[in-house]
Amino acid sequence: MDFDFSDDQKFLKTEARKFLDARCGVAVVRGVLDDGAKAYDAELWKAVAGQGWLGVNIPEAHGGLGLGGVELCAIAEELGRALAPIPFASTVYFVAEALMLAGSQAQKAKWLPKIAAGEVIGCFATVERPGVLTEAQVQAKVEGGKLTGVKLPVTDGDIADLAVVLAKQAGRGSLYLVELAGPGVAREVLTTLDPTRSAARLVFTGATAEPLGDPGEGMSLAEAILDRAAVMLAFEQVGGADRALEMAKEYAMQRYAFGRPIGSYQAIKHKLADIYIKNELARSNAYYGAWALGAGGSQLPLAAAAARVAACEAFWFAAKENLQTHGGMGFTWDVDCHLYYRRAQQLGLVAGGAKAWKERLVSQLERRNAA
Amino acid sequence: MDFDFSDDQKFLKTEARKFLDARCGVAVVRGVLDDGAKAYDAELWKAVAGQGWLGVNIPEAHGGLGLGGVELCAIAEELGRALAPIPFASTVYFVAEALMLAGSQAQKAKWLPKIAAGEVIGCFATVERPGVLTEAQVQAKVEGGKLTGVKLPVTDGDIADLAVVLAKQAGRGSLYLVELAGPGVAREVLTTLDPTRSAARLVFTGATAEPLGDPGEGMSLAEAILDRAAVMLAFEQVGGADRALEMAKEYAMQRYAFGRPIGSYQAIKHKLADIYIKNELARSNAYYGAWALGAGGSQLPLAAAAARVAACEAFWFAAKENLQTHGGMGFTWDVDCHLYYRRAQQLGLVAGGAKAWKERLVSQLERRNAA
Amino acid sequence: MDFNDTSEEAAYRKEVRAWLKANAPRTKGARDGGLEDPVSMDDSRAWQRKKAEAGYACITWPKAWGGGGGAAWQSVIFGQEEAAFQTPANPFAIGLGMCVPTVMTVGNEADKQRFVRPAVLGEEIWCQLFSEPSGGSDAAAARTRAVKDGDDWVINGQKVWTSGAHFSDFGLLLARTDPDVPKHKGLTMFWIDMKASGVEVRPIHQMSGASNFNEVYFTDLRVKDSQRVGAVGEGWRVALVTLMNERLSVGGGGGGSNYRRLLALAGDIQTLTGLGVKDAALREKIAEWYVQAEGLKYTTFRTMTALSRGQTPGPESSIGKVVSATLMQDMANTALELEDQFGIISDPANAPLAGGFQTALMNAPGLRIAGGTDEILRNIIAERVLGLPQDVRLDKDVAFKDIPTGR
Amino acid sequence: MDFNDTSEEAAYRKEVRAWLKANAPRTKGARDGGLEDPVSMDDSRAWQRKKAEAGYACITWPKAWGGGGGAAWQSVIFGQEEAAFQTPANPFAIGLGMCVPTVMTVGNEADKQRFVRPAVLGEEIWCQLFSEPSGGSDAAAARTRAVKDGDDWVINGQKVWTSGAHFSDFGLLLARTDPDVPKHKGLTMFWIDMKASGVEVRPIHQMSGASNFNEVYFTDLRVKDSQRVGAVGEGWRVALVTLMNERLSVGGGGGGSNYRRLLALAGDIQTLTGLGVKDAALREKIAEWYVQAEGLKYTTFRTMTALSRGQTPGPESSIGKVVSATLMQDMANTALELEDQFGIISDPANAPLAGGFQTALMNAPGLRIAGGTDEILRNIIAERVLGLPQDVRLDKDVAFKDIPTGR
Repeated sequence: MDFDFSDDQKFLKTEARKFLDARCGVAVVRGVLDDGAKAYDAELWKAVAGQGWLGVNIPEAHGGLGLGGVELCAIAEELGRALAPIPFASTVYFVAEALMLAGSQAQKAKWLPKIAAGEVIGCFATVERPGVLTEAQVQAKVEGGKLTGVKLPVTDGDIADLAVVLAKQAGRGSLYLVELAGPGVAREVLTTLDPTRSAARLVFTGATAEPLGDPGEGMSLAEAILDRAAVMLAFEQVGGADRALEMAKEYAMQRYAFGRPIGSYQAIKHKLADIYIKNELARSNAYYGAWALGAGGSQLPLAAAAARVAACEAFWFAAKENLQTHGGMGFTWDVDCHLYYRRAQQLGLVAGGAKAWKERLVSQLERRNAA
Repeated sequence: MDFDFSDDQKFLKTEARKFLDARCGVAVVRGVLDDGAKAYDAELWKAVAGQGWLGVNIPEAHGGLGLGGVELCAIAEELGRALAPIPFASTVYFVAEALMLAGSQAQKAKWLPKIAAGEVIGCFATVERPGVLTEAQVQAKVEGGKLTGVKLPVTDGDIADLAVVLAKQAGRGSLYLVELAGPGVAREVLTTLDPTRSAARLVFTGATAEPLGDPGEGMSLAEAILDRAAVMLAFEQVGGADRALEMAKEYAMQRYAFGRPIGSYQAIKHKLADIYIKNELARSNAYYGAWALGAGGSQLPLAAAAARVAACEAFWFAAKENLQTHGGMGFTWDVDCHLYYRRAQQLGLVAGGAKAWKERLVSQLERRNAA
Repeated sequence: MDFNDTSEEAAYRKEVRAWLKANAPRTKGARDGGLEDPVSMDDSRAWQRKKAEAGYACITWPKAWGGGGGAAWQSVIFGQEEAAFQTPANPFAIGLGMCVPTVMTVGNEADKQRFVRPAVLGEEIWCQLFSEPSGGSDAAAARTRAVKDGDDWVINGQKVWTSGAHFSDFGLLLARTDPDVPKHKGLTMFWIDMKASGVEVRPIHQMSGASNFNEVYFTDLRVKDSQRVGAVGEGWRVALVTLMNERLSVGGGGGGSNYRRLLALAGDIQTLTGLGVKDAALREKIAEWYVQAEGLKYTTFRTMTALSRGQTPGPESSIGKVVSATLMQDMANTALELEDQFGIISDPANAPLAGGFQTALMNAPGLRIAGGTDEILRNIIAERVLGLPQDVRLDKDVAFKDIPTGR
Repeated sequence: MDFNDTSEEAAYRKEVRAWLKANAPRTKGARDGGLEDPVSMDDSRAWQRKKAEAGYACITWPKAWGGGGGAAWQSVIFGQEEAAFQTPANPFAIGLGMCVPTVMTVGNEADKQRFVRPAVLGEEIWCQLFSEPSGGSDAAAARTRAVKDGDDWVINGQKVWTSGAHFSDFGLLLARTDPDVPKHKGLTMFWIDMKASGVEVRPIHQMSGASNFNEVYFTDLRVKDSQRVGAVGEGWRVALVTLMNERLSVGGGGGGSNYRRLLALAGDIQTLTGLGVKDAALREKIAEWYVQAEGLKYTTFRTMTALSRGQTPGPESSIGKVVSATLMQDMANTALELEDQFGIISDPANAPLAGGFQTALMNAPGLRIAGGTDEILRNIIAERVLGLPQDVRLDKDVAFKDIPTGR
């Protein structure tokens, strides 16, 4: 039994926090929020690449540090806490993991070193319309190696170099690698609830598409990628939720009403206790997800669903009740509460909403019980 | 717009409260709770009959007062508040209403005067197994005027003289009147969560059954009866929820902790405010149900569902949080909190649980939107 | 229990409906335009004057003051009927709902003569200057100082959360005239000219992008002693008159977020197990929200019934905002979960139902706070409706300047 | 992140499992029998002695006192393994978990020599006499009086919520020795002989029908000054030692109510739209409860990891009961709603799953209250874990007899 980060992992996490405290203060986040033309903070992205974080879970043979999924989770928690406005999740949790899961040797050799070095930004393009991702939803198709169709929203689709796209070939969902600088690709930036993370509509009109993984396996590969990403995103959510609780606590200690700190009133105390409870439940479920990620066994789908359901609930609750604790200041633009409120939605939706994950969780539970 | 009880109805309600304060104190309720052999309080039942309440909504031609459904609702609220341990709902909301809805002139003439006079106790026997009442669930059947089958739980089935039974004839659900004193009827008392209201298993082995309403219309008649009963039960629930709130408030004012009344702490204040909010929402929905009852139009199914959903939520919440407000005393046998906790479950289940009524509500909403 | 109008009500409703049909500028501007829309100000003034001249503005006020000389139930019926028409934004609500009634109750004869009629006619607009940065839920903690200087008072300080300050002509200002006595005793009320030098209005940028509120700064603002509303030191009692009116006027309102729209959305969206509208989890939530929303609606009918019967409405009207604000936030969040990844898109051109649920999600936090937070409203229900004892107060019997502020 | 045992843990677990296999009385009595079952008392004592002799009772206590001389992680592993066997009810938990450790920390040498070993061996049972009718959540409000009379103390008063009082040999009693000083300063701790005259035990009839608790009355109970545990007036500090141990030992436990049983129930029951187990509303609730229940389980693994690493567990262990009690109540209510009309039947012979959810519904209110109410536990999390300021206290700097009690 060793159910916590190891000392080395804790050191990595502490260093990551120091680094982000210095390089990713709220001014950096607001720099992206307030500048409509700025999709991410390029300087931070470069610095993060310089730290080697993009390759934490990429084998050394492919230019990464080869540390592992748990180390990536440790970093994810800190990125979530800092609301880092960079395409980390798209590039690392989705595209790099997709390549490691399904890529050919040649594909891995071509792309992973570039990802680890920060030379390539990735995006994961699956959905096309409102509602959960199902194979039936997919209209995009590939014929003769050319992709036609529309994907939205695609997180970081406006800035990505490389997309993993779910499309149909001969009626069966398959994954493809598409270089977005090539011909037959048009992009349009979307207005979203969280301007600190960009999203786009991608329109493909005969773009060159290279199969990733076995044809016809696209949907199950996409689900496997989502399982892995869900765990890493859960750590980002836990990090964000923890910071929201800290903000609420700091404000409740220094804000006075009727002659005493609002943190001495039970309405605020119990609200913050409830945030704490949800955060700890989310953290414990995320830890289990991290273990399942490393253990590589059949536990992952259930563990990932539990991590995601708990994390979505925790961050949303922490974000909205932190804002509420701030009272009138909370809903002003200048106070940071809404940054967490926005990011809670972004992280809560980017790998599919909690509602769908609850259904996935119970399906997995039934499968386990039947086994 | 006149969305409240009228002055006459308020007078009736005030008189009912006075009467029940005098005749149905908690000692009467506990008399039934503590005596396993006592299914109801026969003395109170007689007194209630003497008040004419059993016939409030029965036409004068059939021995009732012919006042109306709203007047019955006013009395129901007071009965719920007093936790009256009598077979009022079974006899009046279910059987008398069933007779008025579907009975032949002869059936009405035979039974309604006896019900109004308190000479006959009724029961409504529909379900046979766990889960919602559906036509498919019904195994009981009538052949050649003889009923065979098992019904449970049947509220007041152990003490009733007359049952309205849902059974199948030629595969189609139909309602029947069955005199329980006749041959072919066996009864067994069931242990339930609320011993202040009795319930039984009824076993029919060739009991004489007389059709009530058109054959094959049993299921839709049962639903129409449930709609009417749901509104009246909602008033019982609102009455119970109001009393639970009062109990919580009284205790919170007189109980001191750490040198001041617990009612001065926000945890208790906000809990009681939440009970109040739910109670008022339930009351408003119940009023609308009472209006729909009288208006007799197509609004009733939706109005009844809304009244029931709001009332189930309000009474359950008030009952459990009143108990919680009482702390350690709350879960002792000697303090009355558990009487309301039990009755909240009894009323919340007797006409089917809130879950099923939520589905009925939305179905009705869709029907209305489509119209 | 009757939803139908009495004959008297029906007659009034018929008259109102006919008048509205003939007079309401139904093609101009949307009712949802918001206070800050400058384009509609002329339309707003014109509509207000038209109503006033017909006796439909301030229906319950005496005719002598420009009102309609009518009953409360008439006011409710007019409001119901007017809601069916597209009318301009209403920038007069705070003045006519709170400030001017305070002047009418507490002010001197000259002020009443001067201010009431122009306000009814829509010629002059008022704002309410109570809240301060350090005060929050505690309006009596006002620190804005008014210091006597000869016959005048000199005012310095800052107010916040002031709706409509940028287009208001006058403001009702709560100021501290004596910091050496307990909090509630050292306050005095004034009316001020919002266009005077010494008054600076700065809009507050909200998280939703809108600016419905302002900060207002006072720098050596000089007001005459005749601008005092009520006696020196009586400011809190005067404020209570204003706030009492506020509680009656703050309504519910779910914005772009209601169960009908959610049903419509769910009819178009797939879940993992089928069409959204067939999903039991969503259906149960819709049922729960339906009984809340309808419960609030029927509760206002109970209030209206009390008014029609000439009674004072019961405390049940206090539950509106605390229910509807959370309902709006929960429903919006559920709608976005149903939209799944697509839910993040807020652009009306791409988002389902023109992004109504996304807008609701961003507006809901403000609704849970403005006009009394969820927590303060529950305190009010517990104390004023249920009669539970006040929390321990450390700010009651000490000089205002000695109340702990944490600074 | 590793769920697997270290080699050291694995070795210990193997040893424990072998010993349990050879020694656990697996066919006797159900573990759920409850404290009050007199039939199992002999079995309980025998099992405790067997464990003590093998070093598996009080594993972390020194061998010199009859303990196992082991580490905290060994204690956790033994508990996990023992849970897999059918062992007799454990009436020693309160004594060994709270009372005797207090004697070991605060008591005099003679008391330690006298009491520790017999308690470890299961020969003597202890109960804790802190709560009083007027005290509730406030243990320091004890009114039971101890008055000095020569070399003795004479005790009068009443305790309540005393688990196991009727079969206990000794009790740890918190009494007021000075009502003229502030609340926390006038208390003194004693051990008492529960069989002495002057002690009367009356069972409390709970709403569930069970009697897990007692009232204990003291009438001129005479105890020697040598029965004092700690100094006169130091009772609250001694009580804190006991309560600290209580917080570590109060666990979660959902009883007959868990998501596996709910899934099983739902597989047998029809809703209006199909089989219960296919109902999205129920499935989403199961998912939410699953992450709560698993979250609590993994949180205990985090605690165990800290113990294994020789660290002090973090504050996360404080969330157990507040989550599990409400979970139990909500789940039971949902199960009954699913059973619909049938849900009212509580008779195990007729109710689905032997009425487990009905039992849970009646036990849940007690779980939300006993050992700290939901409200008190949230206070504790807010103050001790998050460091938020205490509420205003009116009972701190006044003589105990002058604290308002409302009487």
